[in-house]
Amino acid sequence: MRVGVFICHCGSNIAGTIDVAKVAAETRKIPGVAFATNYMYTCSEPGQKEITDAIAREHLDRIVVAACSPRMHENTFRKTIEKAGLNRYFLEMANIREHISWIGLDKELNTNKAIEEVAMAVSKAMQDKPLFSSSFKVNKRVVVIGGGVAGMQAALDCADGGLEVVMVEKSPAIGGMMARLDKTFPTIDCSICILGPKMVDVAQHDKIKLYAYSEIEEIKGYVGNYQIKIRKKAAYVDWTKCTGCGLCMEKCPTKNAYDYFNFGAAPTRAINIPFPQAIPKKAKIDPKYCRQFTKGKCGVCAKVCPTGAINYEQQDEIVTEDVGAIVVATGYGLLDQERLPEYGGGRYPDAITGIQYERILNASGPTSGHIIRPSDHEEPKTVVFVSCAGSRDKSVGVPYCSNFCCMYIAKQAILTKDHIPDSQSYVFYMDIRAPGKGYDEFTRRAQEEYGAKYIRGRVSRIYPKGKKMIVQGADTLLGTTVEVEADLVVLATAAIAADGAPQMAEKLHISYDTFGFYVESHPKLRPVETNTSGVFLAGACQGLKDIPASVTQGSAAAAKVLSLFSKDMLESDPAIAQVNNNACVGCLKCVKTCPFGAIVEDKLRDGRTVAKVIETVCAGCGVCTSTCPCGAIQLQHFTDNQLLAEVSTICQM
Amino acid sequence: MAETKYAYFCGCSLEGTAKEYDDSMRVVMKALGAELVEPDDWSCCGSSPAHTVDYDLASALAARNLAIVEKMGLPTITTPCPSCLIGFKKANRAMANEVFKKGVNELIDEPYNCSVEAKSSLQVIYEDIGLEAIASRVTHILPDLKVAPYYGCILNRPPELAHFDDPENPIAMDRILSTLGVDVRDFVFKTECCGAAFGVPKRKMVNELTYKVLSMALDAGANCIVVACPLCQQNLDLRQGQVNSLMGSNFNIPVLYFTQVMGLAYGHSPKELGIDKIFVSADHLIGRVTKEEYEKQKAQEAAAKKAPKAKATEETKTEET
Amino acid sequence: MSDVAPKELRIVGFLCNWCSYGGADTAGVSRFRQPTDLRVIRVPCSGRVDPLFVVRALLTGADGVLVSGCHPRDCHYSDGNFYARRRLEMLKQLLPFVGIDERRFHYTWVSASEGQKWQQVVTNFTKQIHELGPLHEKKEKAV
Amino acid sequence: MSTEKLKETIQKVFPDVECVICWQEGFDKLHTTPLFITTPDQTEKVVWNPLCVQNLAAYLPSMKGKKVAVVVKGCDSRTIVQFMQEGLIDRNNVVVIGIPCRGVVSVKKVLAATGQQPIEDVKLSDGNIIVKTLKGEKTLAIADVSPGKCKTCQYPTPVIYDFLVGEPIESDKPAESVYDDVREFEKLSLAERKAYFEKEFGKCIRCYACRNACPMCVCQDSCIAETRDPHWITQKMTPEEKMMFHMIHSVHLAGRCVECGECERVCPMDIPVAKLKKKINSAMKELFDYVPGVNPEDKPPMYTFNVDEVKIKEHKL
Repeated sequence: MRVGVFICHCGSNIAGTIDVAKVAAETRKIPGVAFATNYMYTCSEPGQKEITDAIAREHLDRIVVAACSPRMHENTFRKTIEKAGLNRYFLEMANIREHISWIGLDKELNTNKAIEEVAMAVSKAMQDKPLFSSSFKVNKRVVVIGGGVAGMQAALDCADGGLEVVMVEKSPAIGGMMARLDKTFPTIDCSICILGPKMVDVAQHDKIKLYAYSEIEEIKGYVGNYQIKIRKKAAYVDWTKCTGCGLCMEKCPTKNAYDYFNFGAAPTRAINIPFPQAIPKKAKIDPKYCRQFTKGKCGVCAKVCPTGAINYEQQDEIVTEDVGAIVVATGYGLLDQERLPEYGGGRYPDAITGIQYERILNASGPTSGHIIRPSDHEEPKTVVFVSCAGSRDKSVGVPYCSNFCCMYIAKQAILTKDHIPDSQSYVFYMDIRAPGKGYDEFTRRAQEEYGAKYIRGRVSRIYPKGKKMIVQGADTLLGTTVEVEADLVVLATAAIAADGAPQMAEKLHISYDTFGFYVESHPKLRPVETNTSGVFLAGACQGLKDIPASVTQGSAAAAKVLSLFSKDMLESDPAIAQVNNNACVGCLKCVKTCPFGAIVEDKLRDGRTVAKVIETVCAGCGVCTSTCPCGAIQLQHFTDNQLLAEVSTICQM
Repeated sequence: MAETKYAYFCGCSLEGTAKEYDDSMRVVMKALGAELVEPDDWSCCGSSPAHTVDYDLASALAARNLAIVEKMGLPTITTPCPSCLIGFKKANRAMANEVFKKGVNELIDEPYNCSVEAKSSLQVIYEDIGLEAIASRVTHILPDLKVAPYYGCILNRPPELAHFDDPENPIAMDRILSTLGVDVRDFVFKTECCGAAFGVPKRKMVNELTYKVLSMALDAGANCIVVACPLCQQNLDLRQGQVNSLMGSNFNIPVLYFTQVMGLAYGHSPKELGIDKIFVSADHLIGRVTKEEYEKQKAQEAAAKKAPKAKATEETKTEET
Repeated sequence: MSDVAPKELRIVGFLCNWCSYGGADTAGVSRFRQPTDLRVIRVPCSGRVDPLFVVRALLTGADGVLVSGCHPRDCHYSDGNFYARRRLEMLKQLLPFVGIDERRFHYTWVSASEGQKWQQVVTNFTKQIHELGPLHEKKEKAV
Repeated sequence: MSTEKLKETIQKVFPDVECVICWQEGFDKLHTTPLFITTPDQTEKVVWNPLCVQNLAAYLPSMKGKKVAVVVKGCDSRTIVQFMQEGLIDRNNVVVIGIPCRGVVSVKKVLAATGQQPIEDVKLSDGNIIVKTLKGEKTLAIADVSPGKCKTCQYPTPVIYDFLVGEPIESDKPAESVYDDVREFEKLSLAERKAYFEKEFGKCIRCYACRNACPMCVCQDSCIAETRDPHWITQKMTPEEKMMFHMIHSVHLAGRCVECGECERVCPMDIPVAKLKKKINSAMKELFDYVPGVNPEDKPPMYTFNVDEVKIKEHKL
């Protein structure tokens, strides 16, 4: 066996704290190593040529590249050696950058560690077996989870690209957060006016199948062939009959139901259609409030419904959709006011959240666009906006910036002046974060044209005094404490991960960070992919972002899906479990432990029972290999012998 | 509730200016079946000027007392004084660091092994004893009291040290008092600084701060303030005259300890509870009726309201028979 | 390597590709300084780690072994780390029985985003192993 | 004497089984060996007494597919239950003839007590065993020469059977004392434990008798102690490799060892082979409240999991 080793300087990233020449020299002493060199940028084109040339010149049959993380460049170099005629699985990488040069300063120790990591890689490489991927058919349908603006964009782009799209939306209507907004910054464009048409497109597109008021129950399968169980929640209204006339809503005697669409800015009816432009425009009953469910008698809506659509006995329904890819666009949630006791924790009716204010501003909102304070329905003259209500505050567990509050506060300040010319807005801020096209100018307009008074400092306490709300805070520019007597206080409550985000991630087998936002496969270069192939991210579920950014990501995700589906067949990863029939004793413990049910019992001609791996289903986790007592089932490329080789290399050195 | 035993550290204030807090605390704890054992030869808790000038000394002072309790074999030390409490908690936390611990232990005769937990007496009553037990002892109702519970600045803060109640909107006293049947007002200045700490150097500021707290209490519709801290009590009570003269107000609002109110509800005499020791008299507010009477009155009022309805139901009954 | 031998001890780490290996990468990208003793073996999933690898390492020269996977419920292969948790816990209890200090073996969960946590794990575990000292008397090795 | 009852039962199970596995007298009076009978008339050779130590259930997996009857003591019956849990036998093809047992005799202990002399005769009478050798007769209380497993036996009556020979009997040993020896051993210091096993396993000649006798060692010829692919262990006779072999054996039996004691019975070097497995079993009881070979419905703990493990707490550094 002739192993070739290529040690990368990565400029000074590696060479700065590792003596790469010494590593190469030491590596040459390892039995089996036929060639070892170090090169400035191994991933560069000349760097890769160096490898292909060496393979030909030195007749190398196994390659070790000591460079950055295999999570970064393994594929790059696999392609390289394949070009040179080697099996792509004859490559091993030693991660001497992320795991050595970047975390230690002691050059001597680093160099020594590098030498050993290379030796490990060599010992594993010598155990590498050629692997050949088989190809399988792709189901060219995509499911989009979440019907917000990001999800809709992804769905529309995929559908226009000719794909069948299944959209699953948790709430009764699509549109997400954007549908709730009155205007959008920095153009003061009417939000629903620009979103409405998109919503209609989604509803009417013959390639988009919409499941509203539905949730993901279970996800099975793998890229190209996912089976998705969808729970259609009972609306207690037969949507095939409901015309959305709204008569039931008018007549419903229960007027105190919580309005999820308006974030409780005002109560709604127990049976309701979330908003006038709702798509689908169908009524649903909230059994938490409906008298038919709480008291067991009422039935008004059933009486008045002209099409007899009401059905109190309706049950959840489970449907299954087969798709080849998944776009996750589950959006974000908002911090509960209760978490901000110093701001009243939701006890004071006149300290409301930004989104509630948005609904109040909105012509189709609970106050038909008239700004009035919830407590006494009077028009507020002094409105105080508190940015970072929870954001950038470790004590409430939100150390990060919520991204869009600075901008929508400026917008709301402007709108307030528009609605009530003789009003005065105050904005408490930490820093104004307006790094977008036309954004900073916008926040300036709020101050200069619309006279919003910006006070740099945090608010320490908000409390009612008579009819006023007293906002107590600091002005860090003047270095004094300030108190503002307000009629209405608007809190830019921190944006957080959508509730149930972790559970969704677990269904999808993608990772999420400590705050519940989904982790992309590379923060810079693979921002919409996840580490689970076939699952893509769009919008705020990956990290808080405003509308244009969400739309962009929606399209990006769609592009990824389209390119994935540009081939009819996908190549399977051959690094999967393989059974050695001679060694297998048929105890079938592997069948018990396989997380994917990828192993089945098989009878050989001689009547012996053995385990058999279903190649397309096996995901390559290796649980079976560590279950099998006799090592008969081996996860290819991570076989016992390969790992043992690494272990003994470390332990013997 | 089972008999429980606590090391009880009253601290210097409760031996002097806040004697009535100590008295009422002991009375109430006794009534609630909690045994308080005073450590022999206890000394300054360290929250005194010590903690502003010398961290090791402050911790040593606290540790000395904790060490005594440790030796007594009691797991918990309780103190009514939030200042002492923070002193102990700080010491415990700082001494988690072995190096620091060693340094401190060198300063005191008996080494301290950080096995004693410090709890405010309020926490003991609220959490260990619990509202149920608190309610069960009530014999009298105080119908005239409208209280604004004032927690002060350090009883629940900093949260990572205090580990008790909500740092911004604490409710322990609110719940206890309403359990006694007292009318508790929603008081937003519960934790607002009353300035006591600056009583000497910054009189003007203190007066403004105190003024705010007092007026906010009145705005809340309260006719008295209930506290759990000797310094708060002293400041809010004694300073009213001064505030009035400087701010042109005319406050005359009694400031009671929550234990005094509890004592009254448990039927103890104002004398035992040292009600006479506070400056702004509360005598006009502490009229009491026995629980039974009170319930009778309530029942009658209710009956008066229900009367006609009741008749109706009677009729239907007769029909049935 | 005799010149560094006294400074370093042998620590073997089994890291799952999707979470902990990524976490270690994140730590590297963020330049979180760590001791150099650890040698990393990349496995697809903590469920791939046969307890016997740990035993093998400890018997043949390792002074400490670290296994790290995705947080429970967040396994890339959905259940792998659930099996790992049981197997490794079993081993954790068995080792001291045969006279191997259980502190020489640690298993934990670090996600791809937890670079900081990874730094702490490596630093603290290395510290722990150094406190315990070498498990094997240094044999003469020809390099 | 229940031997007669046993014979009757065995005759009963014919003809619907192909074979009955039971005991017969061995090369001397002290030893018994397995007897496989295929017709009712062969029953006269059958014996049942405290010398019937061997766990006959161990033969079942190798006879999978055949309809067989097997005679088991309480301890042996756990093997059958474990086989069922792991799907290694087809219960419908096995007729279990259970025999309540008050404890058996450890041949090793008897030979030790009689100075390793050739056995001329053995008599068994009310709880005693009288052994005749050239050096004369010696009477030993069976309780004194019974193997360790009998001293804490919780299942004197088989946990599973189709026929029971004799009346069921209750265990008179306290359940909580089963793992006393484990706890006792754990009182030793790490160093002492290390030394102990270095000494004991140091004696190992890697004959694999313990493995071959173990009813749960399913791998048979594929045992990784002897394969190169995977190459877990070399053939070197070093302490490390010996230790490695016994760790492999124990880890592979984690949550599966039914404590039948065969491994120790057959060990030519008197190594306490079962000690590690017993430790793991105590851990399994502790962590998952699992006892191997008791309830056919149970799942072996290493082949299943709970999303929230109540007893497994995260380890801090």
